[in-house]
Amino acid sequence: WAQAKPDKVIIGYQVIPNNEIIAKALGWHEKELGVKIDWKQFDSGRDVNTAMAAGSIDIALVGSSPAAAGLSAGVPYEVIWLYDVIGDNEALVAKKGRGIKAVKDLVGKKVAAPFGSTTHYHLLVAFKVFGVDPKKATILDMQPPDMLAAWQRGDLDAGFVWEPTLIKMVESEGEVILSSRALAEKGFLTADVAVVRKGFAQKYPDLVVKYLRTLSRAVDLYRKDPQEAAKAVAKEFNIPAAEADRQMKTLVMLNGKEQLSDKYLGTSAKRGALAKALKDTADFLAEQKTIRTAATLAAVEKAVNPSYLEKAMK
Amino acid sequence: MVVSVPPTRAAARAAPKPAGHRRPGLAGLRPEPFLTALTLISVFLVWYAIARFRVVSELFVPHPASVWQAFLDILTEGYRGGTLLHHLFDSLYRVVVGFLLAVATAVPLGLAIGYSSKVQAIFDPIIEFYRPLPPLAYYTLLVIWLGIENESKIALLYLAAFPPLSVSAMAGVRGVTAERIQGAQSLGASRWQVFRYVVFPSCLPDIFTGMRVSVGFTYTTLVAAEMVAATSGIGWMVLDASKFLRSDVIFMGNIVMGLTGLGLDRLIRVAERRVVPWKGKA
Amino acid sequence: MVVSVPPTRAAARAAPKPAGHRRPGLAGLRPEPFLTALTLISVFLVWYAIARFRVVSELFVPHPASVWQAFLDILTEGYRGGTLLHHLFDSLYRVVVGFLLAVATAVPLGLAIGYSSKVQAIFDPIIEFYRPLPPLAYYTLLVIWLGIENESKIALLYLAAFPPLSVSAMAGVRGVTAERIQGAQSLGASRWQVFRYVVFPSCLPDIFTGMRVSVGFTYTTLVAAEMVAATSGIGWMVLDASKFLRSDVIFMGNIVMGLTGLGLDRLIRVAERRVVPWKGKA
Amino acid sequence: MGRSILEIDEVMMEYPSSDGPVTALERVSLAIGEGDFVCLVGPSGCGKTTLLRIIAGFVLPTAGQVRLDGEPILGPDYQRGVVFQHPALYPWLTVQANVEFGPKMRGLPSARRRELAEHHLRMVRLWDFRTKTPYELSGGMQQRVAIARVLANDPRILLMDEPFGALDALTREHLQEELLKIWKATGKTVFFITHSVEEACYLATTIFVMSARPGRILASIEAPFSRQAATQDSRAVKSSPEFVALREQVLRYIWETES
Amino acid sequence: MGRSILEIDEVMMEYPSSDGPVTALERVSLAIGEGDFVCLVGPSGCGKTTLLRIIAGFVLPTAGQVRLDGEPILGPDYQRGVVFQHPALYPWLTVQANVEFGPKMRGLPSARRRELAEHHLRMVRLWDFRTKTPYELSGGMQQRVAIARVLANDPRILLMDEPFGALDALTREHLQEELLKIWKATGKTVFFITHSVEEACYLATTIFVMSARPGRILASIEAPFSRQAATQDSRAVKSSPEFVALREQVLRYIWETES
Ligand SMILES: Nc1ncnc2c1ncn2[C@@H]1O[C@H](COP(=O)(O)OP(=O)(O)OP(=O)(O)O)[C@@H](O)[C@H]1O
Ligand SMILES: Nc1ncnc2c1ncn2[C@@H]1O[C@H](COP(=O)(O)OP(=O)(O)OP(=O)(O)O)[C@@H](O)[C@H]1O
Ligand SMILES: [Mg+2]
Ligand SMILES: [Mg+2]
Repeated sequence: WAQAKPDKVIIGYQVIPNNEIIAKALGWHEKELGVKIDWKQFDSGRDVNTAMAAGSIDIALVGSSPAAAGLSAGVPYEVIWLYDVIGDNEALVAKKGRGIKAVKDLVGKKVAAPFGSTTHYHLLVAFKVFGVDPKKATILDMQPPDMLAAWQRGDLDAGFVWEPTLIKMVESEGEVILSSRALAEKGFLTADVAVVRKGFAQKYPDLVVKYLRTLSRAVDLYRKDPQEAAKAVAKEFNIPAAEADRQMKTLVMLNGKEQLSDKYLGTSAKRGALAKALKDTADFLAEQKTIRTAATLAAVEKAVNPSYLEKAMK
Repeated sequence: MVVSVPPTRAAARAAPKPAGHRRPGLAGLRPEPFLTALTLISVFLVWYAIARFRVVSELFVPHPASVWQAFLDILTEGYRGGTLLHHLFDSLYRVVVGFLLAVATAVPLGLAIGYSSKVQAIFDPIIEFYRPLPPLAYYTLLVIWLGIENESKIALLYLAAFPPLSVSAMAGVRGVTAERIQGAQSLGASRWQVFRYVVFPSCLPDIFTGMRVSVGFTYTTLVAAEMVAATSGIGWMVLDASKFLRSDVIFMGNIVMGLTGLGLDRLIRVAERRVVPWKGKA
Repeated sequence: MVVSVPPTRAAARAAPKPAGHRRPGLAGLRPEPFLTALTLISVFLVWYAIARFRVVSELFVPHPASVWQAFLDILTEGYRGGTLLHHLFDSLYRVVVGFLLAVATAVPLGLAIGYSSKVQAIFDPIIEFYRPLPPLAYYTLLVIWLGIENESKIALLYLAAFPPLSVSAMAGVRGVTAERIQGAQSLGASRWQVFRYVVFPSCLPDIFTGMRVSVGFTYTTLVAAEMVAATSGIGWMVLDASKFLRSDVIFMGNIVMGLTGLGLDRLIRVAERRVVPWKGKA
Repeated sequence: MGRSILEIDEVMMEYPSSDGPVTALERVSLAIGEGDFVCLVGPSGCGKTTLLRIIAGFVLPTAGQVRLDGEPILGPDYQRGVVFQHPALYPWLTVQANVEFGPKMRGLPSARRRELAEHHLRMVRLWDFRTKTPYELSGGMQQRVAIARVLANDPRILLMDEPFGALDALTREHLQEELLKIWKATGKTVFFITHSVEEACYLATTIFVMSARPGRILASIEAPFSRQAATQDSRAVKSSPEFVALREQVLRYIWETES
Repeated sequence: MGRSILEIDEVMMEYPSSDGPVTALERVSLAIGEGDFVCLVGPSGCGKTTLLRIIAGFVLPTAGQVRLDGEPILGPDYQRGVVFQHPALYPWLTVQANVEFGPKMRGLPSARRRELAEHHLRMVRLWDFRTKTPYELSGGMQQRVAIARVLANDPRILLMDEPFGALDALTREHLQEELLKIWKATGKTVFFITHSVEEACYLATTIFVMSARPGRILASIEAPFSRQAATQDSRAVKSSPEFVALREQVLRYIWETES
């Protein structure tokens, strides 16, 4: 175990109300790690991958889709934690009155999703699962705010999107026809995972362990006192506490013990379902010709590293 | 506020009036300030009407009152960890540093390209090639090389500020009359001196035009520059607010950006009037 | 390729040589084309060396060979539903339409603003205000008003193309000498005729400079414009590829954009030489 | 002197400058009759061009007024054609198009315009250069185009600022005679700045002598020669004793100015 | 004529233009001796300015060569100072800074520059205007600044294109005398274009008469007056019968040119 401490730890986060934000809002990380933390906000997994490859950040949140793309492209990081499993906070919404009740009705319609994101992956998975040729629909690349604008004009028939845009679209003549939770149950897991830069993890493994311990504590706090957690998040994001609470309820958050199970990270001895899910995602992207080649299962299993969490949970 | 004013009051008083131009209207009042006010009021009324009669959703066009409220809130309480002035200062710092670095390099290079066909042959291909590249398309490379701190952001703004300056400086050199150059040569000026003492001042009006275009352009790149790994800056604030669909903050941020951009532009116009008083006279 | 050429061959032959300037070197060969070639080769070699010795990861600087391969693939098989030419054509269509619309409106308006303090008082606040606004900050509004088809994309490009044109035209007007205008007035030209027949042609050199800056600027906005709801276009292709870390496609797309942007710029330079042969002469 | 057409009334002109205003004209008053040929002479920098610019309507005087037919002059007008000290031709137009500029602005049909351009370009002997652009002409040629341009526009009053200054003796004499011919045939009023006293004596009906800066009118001298029958040879006129006497008289005024 | 310093050898000049090249000079040959005062006269547009520009080194002739001390001229040089037909002053510099421009370029210390500027601005009687900018001056004043600017730079050869064209008679006479004084004191070589035959006869040691376009040298006439003792009054010189005879001789050549 290396003992030296870095000047600061640089953590890349995204605006998702999960355990990391709870702990961040309460100042737990700084206290636990004992070093200065430089918080960097990212908007997309693409930028996280770039920053990771550039060695500019140490730990970051990234969606499972960009993580699969990053691992396939050889970005030097390891997956060490599941911030949240995407549940009802990402869903496919259809405009009422356009005769769309299920995925098969999307033939000939305009569907939007932010490309490269977890919802984009799930949209394509949905087409496959329900046996629809994606070429028969028009799939548009849009960021959530633009999607909402187009939605209100009536330009779109459906969109696969996350909060808070999701609720706004539902409120404006929208109807959820499929959620990520449903697809996860079918074995197509999407999640927000923690990645740590290999160089950093090797040099300061104890900091990584402490970081994960904090996150697990945040999950426990959320279970025990959701109001307290929501208040913290609300302050952090400048949104009402009720809204924070509502959004947090759509996420599935797991504590450290739970994550070490087969269904998620697994153990050093045997990797869990997350590795498989990342591999599936990578294969799927390769099939779509959006990435050149998918990482092998062995490589993905190697990159999913539960050893830090195991230490943290001891 | 937009009407051009002569350099000094004294001069204005004594300046010969160009005849046949705008004669003072009723009671000697000039109509321009009223027209400007009229424009501003119309824009505001249209906005107000849109918000009042909910032509489009509050999600996209907020009520002026909410924008004002957002302004007050963020001015005093801040937005996610920084007050408005703090965000504004961070952004202005990036813009101004990037712009000044560009002025210090693009103008000399543009002049040199216009002046020497050899320099042109060397640098023109590079500049002309990168010029049309969208910042978003190469920002990734900057992040890799310069990291996610201010360096990459300033570099992006620098690259945005560069082309208008070099193009204008180059065009300025092309427009210098042969007589001015030949006159200096016959007075013993070396090639370098001709450049320094004749070509450069002759190009100043063009350089100022380029600076005005450039500073606006730099500003428009601000949001892109603050898209990656920023936690401060007015561009970041707008972008962040759009994720939370806070249209009041978006509007407020845009107005602040518009006004500060306008302020920078005015500064350059004022500088131009002081530095190039001969414009349009010779 | 970048060196300025005289209007016609015949003229070039007969043109009086400016003395004391570049005398032909060895065997009468001019050095400029070699310098340009040297630059291009150096850039390529640096690239090659970076890729060859893996100075930075293949993730960001791909090998020239992979880029070439991506080019061939996409040229023949296409990228996600369209061939390279199809993407390129879609983008060029948007850029050119946006740019031409801007030329048709920004130039007259810029001239009018420079010419009439009343017009300036009305329009300047609006233009000056929106000029520094980042497209990304107001694109959502365009989507609301114009939808997700080409209209909003072209509108964004139009708005990007506008300011350099109007600023240059305006600066051009300010630079017209009083004698030219007074001469026309004494010959019976009305205010409008002075504008049409004297101010406008006098400003052409500035307008061309503005066009060069503007077309580059428009191009740089392409990625932003194709960020929303696009499924085609070279900007979209680059953005899409960047989401999946396809650095070969990113590089290829950037090179194609750079080259076509350069092509548009050359077109304007050629037009300038034909339209404003008197530049630098009077 | 005919009915007075131009009245310059206590005109004063100050230019602003960093070290206080410069007085270019100090209370200048004079009247010009319809059909007069007025020549203005005076030392370099005395305010001749300034006075012409005020009459042209390019600037308003700091004080005083200029009236045309009793109406104050508030701006330029095609009835007052101007030949500048330095020709301000339009480089984007050919020589012919430059000459046709005025008639075009006034909406004359193109056949008529061409006719006017041809007539006046032949008069200044530049018809062969009609397709050239101004920067392809020599200094004197440019000045001749500027003269043709104004004459082709047939203004009621001609304001000319050293129009023949850049011309060789022969071309100058030729154009002096052409100008006299036009003046006699049309009865135009001419306001003509020159630094050649001989030219002034030959062309003018009235010569005004201005003092050095700040400009004032020192003397107004009547000259008979331009009104004489055109049958007489110009060279003979200029060597006549009356002419030489007038020239000496004007020169004496100017010498006085200097001291 | 001293040792020949400038040799113009079969120089031809064609300007390109859309309708075929225009021949401005056709095989012009002449030699100028060290210390000569050469005046060039000829009709407007005959190629005088073109020849001066070739000597200045601004353009290379289409054919032929100009040699200075036996070396071909390949570019401009401060030893050949130029006064342009239209003054090309720098509007961003004050009058004084314009005059100091040449000395500054040649690295003279600032005290010396100021001295030179003061001397020459006083000579053209514009010292009071030293802080003004060129566009605040009248046409003739600008021309005088241009003359001062070149003289302050003390070139070996003076190339002057109608330098006194925009000046009134008195200022002109004053500057003619100043120029002669400088020429006599320093032994400079002067190449002087003028359209005033009288001026040419008064100033020149050799007068070259050029034909109308395409320009050729028609005649070269020696003139004695400028070499005469400066004690004599200029007005007396100009009215002497010898002077009048020379003037008539030159004029005759020019008349021949025209026909
Ligand atoms: N840049 C140019 N391009 C084309 N033709 C030109 C150019 N400069 C001069 N010329 C032509 O060359 C001829 C000689 O011109 P130049 O200026 O030498 O005459 P000049 O003797 O100085 O006349 P002036 O006494 O009127 O100044 C003219 O016919 C003119 O049209
Ligand atoms: N734009 C200006 N700004 C300031 N001062 C000026 C301006 N124009 C002229 N002057 C000053 O006004 C005075 C008169 O100038 P003007 O041009 O009328 O003289 P002029 O009699 O035409 O002389 P010239 O015979 O040399 O052309 C000069 O002292 C000059 O310095
Ligand atoms: Mg004058
Ligand atoms: Mg000439």
